[in-house]
Amino acid sequence: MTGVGTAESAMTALAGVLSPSPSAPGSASGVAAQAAEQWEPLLPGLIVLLPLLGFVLNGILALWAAGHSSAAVRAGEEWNPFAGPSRPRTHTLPTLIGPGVMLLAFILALVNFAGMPADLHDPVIRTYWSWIATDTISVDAALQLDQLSMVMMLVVTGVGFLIHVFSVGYMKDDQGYPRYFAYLNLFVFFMLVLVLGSGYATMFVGWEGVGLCSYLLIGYWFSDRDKSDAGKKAFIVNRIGDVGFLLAMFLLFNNFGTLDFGPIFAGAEGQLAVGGTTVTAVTLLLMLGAAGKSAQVPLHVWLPDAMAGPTPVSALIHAATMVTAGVYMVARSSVLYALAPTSQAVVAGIGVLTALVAATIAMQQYDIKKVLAYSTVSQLGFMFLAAGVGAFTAAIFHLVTHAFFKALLFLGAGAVIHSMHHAAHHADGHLDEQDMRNMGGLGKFMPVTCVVMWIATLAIAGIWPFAGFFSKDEIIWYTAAWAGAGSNPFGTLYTVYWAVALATALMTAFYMTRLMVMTFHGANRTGAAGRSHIHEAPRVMTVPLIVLALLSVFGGWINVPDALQESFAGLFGVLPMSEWLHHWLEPVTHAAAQIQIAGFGEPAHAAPPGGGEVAWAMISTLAAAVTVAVAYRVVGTNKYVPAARDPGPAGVLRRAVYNKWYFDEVYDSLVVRPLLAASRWCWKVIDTVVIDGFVNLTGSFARLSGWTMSLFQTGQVNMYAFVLTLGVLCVLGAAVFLQ
Amino acid sequence: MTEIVFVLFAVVAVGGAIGVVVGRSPVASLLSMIATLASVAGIYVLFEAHFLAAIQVLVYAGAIMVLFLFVIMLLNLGHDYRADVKYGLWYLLSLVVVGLTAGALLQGFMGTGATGVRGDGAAAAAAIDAVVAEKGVVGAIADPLFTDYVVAFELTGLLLLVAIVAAVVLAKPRT
Amino acid sequence: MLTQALLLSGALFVIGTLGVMVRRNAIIIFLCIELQLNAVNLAFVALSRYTGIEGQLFVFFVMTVAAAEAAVGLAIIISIFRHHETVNVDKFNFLKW
Amino acid sequence: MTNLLTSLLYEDWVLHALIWLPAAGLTHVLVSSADRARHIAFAWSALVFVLSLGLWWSFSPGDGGFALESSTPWIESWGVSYALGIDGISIFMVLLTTFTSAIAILGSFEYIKTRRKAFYALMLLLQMGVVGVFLATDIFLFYVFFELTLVPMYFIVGIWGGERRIYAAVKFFLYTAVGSLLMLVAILYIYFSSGVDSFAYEAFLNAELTLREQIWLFAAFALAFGIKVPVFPLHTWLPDAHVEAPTPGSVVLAAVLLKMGTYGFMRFLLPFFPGAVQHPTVVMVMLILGVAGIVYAAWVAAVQPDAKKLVAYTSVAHMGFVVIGIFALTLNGLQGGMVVMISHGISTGALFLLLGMMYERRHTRLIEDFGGIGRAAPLFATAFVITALASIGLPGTSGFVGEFLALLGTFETHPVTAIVAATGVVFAAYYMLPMVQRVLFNKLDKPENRTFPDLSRREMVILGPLVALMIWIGVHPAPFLERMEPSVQVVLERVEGARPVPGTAGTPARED
Repeated sequence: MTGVGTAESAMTALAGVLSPSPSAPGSASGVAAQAAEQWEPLLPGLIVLLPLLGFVLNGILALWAAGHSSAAVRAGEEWNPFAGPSRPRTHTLPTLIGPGVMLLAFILALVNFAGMPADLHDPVIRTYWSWIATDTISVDAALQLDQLSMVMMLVVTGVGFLIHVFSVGYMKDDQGYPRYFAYLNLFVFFMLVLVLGSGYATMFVGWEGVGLCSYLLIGYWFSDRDKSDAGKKAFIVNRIGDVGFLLAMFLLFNNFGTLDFGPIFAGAEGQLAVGGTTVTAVTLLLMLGAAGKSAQVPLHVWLPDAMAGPTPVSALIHAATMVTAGVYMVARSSVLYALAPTSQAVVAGIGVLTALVAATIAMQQYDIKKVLAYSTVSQLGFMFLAAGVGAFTAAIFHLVTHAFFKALLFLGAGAVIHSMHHAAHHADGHLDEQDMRNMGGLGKFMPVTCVVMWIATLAIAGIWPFAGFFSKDEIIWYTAAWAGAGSNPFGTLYTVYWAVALATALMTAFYMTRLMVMTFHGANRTGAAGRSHIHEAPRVMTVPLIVLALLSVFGGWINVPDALQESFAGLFGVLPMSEWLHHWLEPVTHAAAQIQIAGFGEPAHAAPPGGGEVAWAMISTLAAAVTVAVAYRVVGTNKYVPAARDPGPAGVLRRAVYNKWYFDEVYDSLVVRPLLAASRWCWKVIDTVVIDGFVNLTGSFARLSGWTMSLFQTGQVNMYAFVLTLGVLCVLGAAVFLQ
Repeated sequence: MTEIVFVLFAVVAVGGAIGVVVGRSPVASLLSMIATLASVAGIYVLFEAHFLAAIQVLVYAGAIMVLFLFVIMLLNLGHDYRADVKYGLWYLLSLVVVGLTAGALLQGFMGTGATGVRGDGAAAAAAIDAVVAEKGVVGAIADPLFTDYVVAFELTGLLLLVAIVAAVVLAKPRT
Repeated sequence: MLTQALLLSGALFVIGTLGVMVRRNAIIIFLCIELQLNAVNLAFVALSRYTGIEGQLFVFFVMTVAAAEAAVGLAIIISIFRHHETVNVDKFNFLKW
Repeated sequence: MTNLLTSLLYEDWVLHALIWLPAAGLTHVLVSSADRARHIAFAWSALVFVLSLGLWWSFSPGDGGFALESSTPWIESWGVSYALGIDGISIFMVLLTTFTSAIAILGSFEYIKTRRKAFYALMLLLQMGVVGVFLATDIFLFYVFFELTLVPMYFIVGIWGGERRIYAAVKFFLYTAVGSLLMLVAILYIYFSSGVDSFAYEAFLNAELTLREQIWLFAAFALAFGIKVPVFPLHTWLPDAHVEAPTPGSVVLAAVLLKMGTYGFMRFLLPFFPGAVQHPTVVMVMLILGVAGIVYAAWVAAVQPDAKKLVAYTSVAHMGFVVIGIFALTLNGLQGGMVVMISHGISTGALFLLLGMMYERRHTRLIEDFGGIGRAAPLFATAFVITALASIGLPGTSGFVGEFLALLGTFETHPVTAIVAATGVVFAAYYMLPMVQRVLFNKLDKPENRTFPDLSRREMVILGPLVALMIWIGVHPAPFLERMEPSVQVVLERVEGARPVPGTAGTPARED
């Protein structure tokens, strides 16, 4: 009967998805609501539901396939994840379903994007069912479509689709193939819930859901202790951030009585004082959540470890989408952040510090994925810097371009690792397939991969006209502009941020070039035995790479600043879409911008020391180009030896950087070990000795008194009579003398 | 006259009781016991409980004590007085406890005594005498026994039956 | 005369008690218990003059129980004697924990 | 559905049937053969569960008072009656009881090998007692059932338990008895001192008590229920009882026996002593104990080598959320507490079943004896992971809805408490994930784990409904929330003294 109830509610939910009930978007202005009514999004629920469907189907297949492989395990076979498909039919259906649902979702998203009117001022909300509702709180299972969620949806489904396709090739030999696609589809489902949720509570569902998928996918090869450790670490660190998110929700609820975006953002300016304690607390707590999810200092430690997952997972989750959820959330809460200048300064500070720390670490790593992981952390720092200085569009812009080129870098690295893996199989002795010291000169063997990765490198380094140039330049410029704004109380601080960001951008160029050179150029260090097995990736992997490479080249053109439009950067006016993203996101961000201008004054357009926007754009792209060139020379002349023979970095500073500034060690000795010790102490001392000691003491007391009494039970009648009489005497005496 | 008789009986009873406790052999104790029982029966008569007095002599002093005597003889018990009495500290302690109990009883009886008894002594005595006069000595007891207390009476009968069976089972040698 | 009878009853009772405490011979202990019962009987009879015939009825019941007790008790003593050749209660203290 | 039920006069007999059918089943089990005992017991408990399901449709929240009320004098001279009733709080507890009892009996088919008749008879007796606790609207009757549950559980732990079963059983019995005896004293005090001549629930609501009396009586009741919950630091009986109890015992213990404590909080403690409950010190003490339970139990759970003990400690942590939710005295907090109770019953019950399955297969409960089970038994691993995630409150599972509401409600009135309690979310991951990892993940390096059989069909039947419920409540909790809301509101308003309880003339506390 319970099953019937569940089925019933599932049916309701399904029916709701297919024919959603439109509801009035928040309590905002009625005029805009009319505009929103004119546009009817096409099956937004289905976009979310498709990946879930994929998860269910792939999940069933995965259990079926796992049943077979577990039978083999029980029969005593050694488990080898790369043993190849024991039963190819477990591969066919997931290959169709996994990328298939993504393609459908992406097409639906594109259709909706095409149909979305540019002047849509209020988000379109589709309510499916009432999720958590009591007398005082009402949280609906509702999706919200607006310009921001549209951008995110396109990135998630688009890049997600490409990575799914790439995975078909990358995971070909894996026995858990259906399970992999089930997890991946589930991840996309939760990510879409995250970006489409119409309130903080709905967002939180996606927020924790993607954390779960991240946990499952990092520990995908769960037989490996290190990998499942990494998954666990990611989940726990993420949960620390989630506590911040939760508390922020509670605070918001206490102030607004709702968790929906509409009423909160509409009422924020009226109800919360600028720079007030509440809004500062809310935004800082949200930032804690964002720091956990987006791997910002000091909660960044999980992301490098997360590289334990399959490389396409790193591309999708730990580069393109999930880790940028924090940026999305800050951008979504732009109104709140604009009301809290202190929080903004903190967000920007954390961002710039993260960018710097991660960039330094990236310069001294040998694991190709670790370099990319720290690069991701660093780029996320840039995004937070942007969000922190109020350039929310710039943050989203960088998020988008970063999704393109970092996904490309990871997938390229995946292609390299895939190839190196085959080499490692045939190499003499152990060969770490991810260590760049074992690579070198791979460009000869993998030309396509080499070229597309160079494109991504130039993009991330900020070389014109690649995507990263526009987005990173915008962040740096906005930092300077707000630093120079008339009444910004943190003006000096912002200037420092600007300088550090600039330096970090150059470091980015350096470490990425180092990665490219160590991997693709110079002499090969793989060893003769393995070398012959290095080959270019199959087409199913290279095609997504090429698509992403195109996006990395042209992706930046969607938001060429007006000031640069007529200069070299806008191809002297040829690029048609000047500040398109900026205008597109205007309905979402303008409220925050208004508040910020009211507080700080207009941003100083000529503020960066030494000249205007065009000048600095030229300076930065030139500097980046010079850095790339220098790095190419310097690193190229370095003599690297294969990892097995390399003693590791020398010198205190190098070692500190190589060991990631000892963050893990510090946490281990300051948090993990004390916590475990305290836990053990609680158990062994408080529980066992103090509480149980007391409990057992009362028991012992009863036993002791019983034992004492039993001494009289000698079995001798005389003694019994004596004791009996003694008792009689007591009673009698009491009766007689105490009357 | 009654007082003198009472004192006589009392002296014999206490003496017999002491004889039971200090008797050198079981048979001596038993004989002292019979003396006590007989004098207590005498005191029953003083309290107009003629039927009980008869029972006391017939059943108690007669049947039960003879049973004891049979057992003593059957087992051919002892002439080992030294081993039979616990002298020394234990004796002293027992005396103290018993003395204290006696003191408490004395205090209780002297303090409240007959006045502590609820009910009108003379009226109750008169009522008993009237019933005895009407139904006879046996009838006075038998009447309530077979009416108000018949359940208890029957249960007592059952108890005796069980006791008889138990005695047979226990005393029967295992073959 | 009631007070005197009660005093006598008390005296018989404590003497019986003392006997139970200091004697080792099971049969004498038994006799002392009978003595205690008799002391109580005496109190019952004496009080029945003041409260009604029920006191005498109780004496009747006590006697019956005493008879039953004597029968079973003596049987037990015989049984024990058969196994242990003694009626010394110090020797059979096996009914303890 | 409702029409069908009405035509059966369902509402007239269902509550009595729920109590007495297990007793009938008990008799049936006792006269049957040992081999058939388990099937008979399951049939009876399943019948009871199916009958209880009708409550879902027949019960309408109404004004939050008792529905389906009936009362027959029992001991008239004391004013004791056999009075039953159900409201939005107890309906879920009853359904949880009938459901988990049936599941637990089904889950014990392979586990219990000895004295099967006695075992199943005791399980049915336990079910009868627990249902009685939740249905009784007469304090005396409630107390009888409350104590009745002790006896079967004592024997279940003491006879079919592990090595230290006697210690655990005695500890369980004495701990609980201490509390409930004090509660008995308190009940009698109210009965005698306040001049009520009846043990009826309404009569006790109307008892006039000074604030001072209320606080003392509160302490006695809170001790009794607090031990049952268990509230830190009265929890040490629970890990021992759980570790030693056989699987079905653990399931019922976790799923429903603990709920008797929090149910008592809501049903008796709050409405009877509104003055004491609103006393800031009293509230503070309860909140601190709740929070301490959350954090402390999570810490201790994290370092347990025995998986079952670990899960036992997580129960303490979960019940801490219920306690703070209740004593936050907000609607969201109370409703959240209710949902945590339901959710904990399902997810922890499922965890104990899973651990029982592990024990049946490997005859060990030590985490270190496992590892890599996910390779050998994927279905088992899937069920385990979903259950563990529900237990740590991942959104989309039942655990989240409850914890979210409880924390939200607590934050409304006691932000600091809520902040500390929210760290329990992290610590939940801190204790659960390592366990999951060390059991299911890592290398399959022990040969005896290679042959770890996957779920049998019976086990899938057991776990399937549990997993489905976890997700249903997580995704669509509205049917639960709306049914409990009016009754929770009544409790809350009684505490706030704003409105008398329906059908009674409520009396707010007299001040000293």
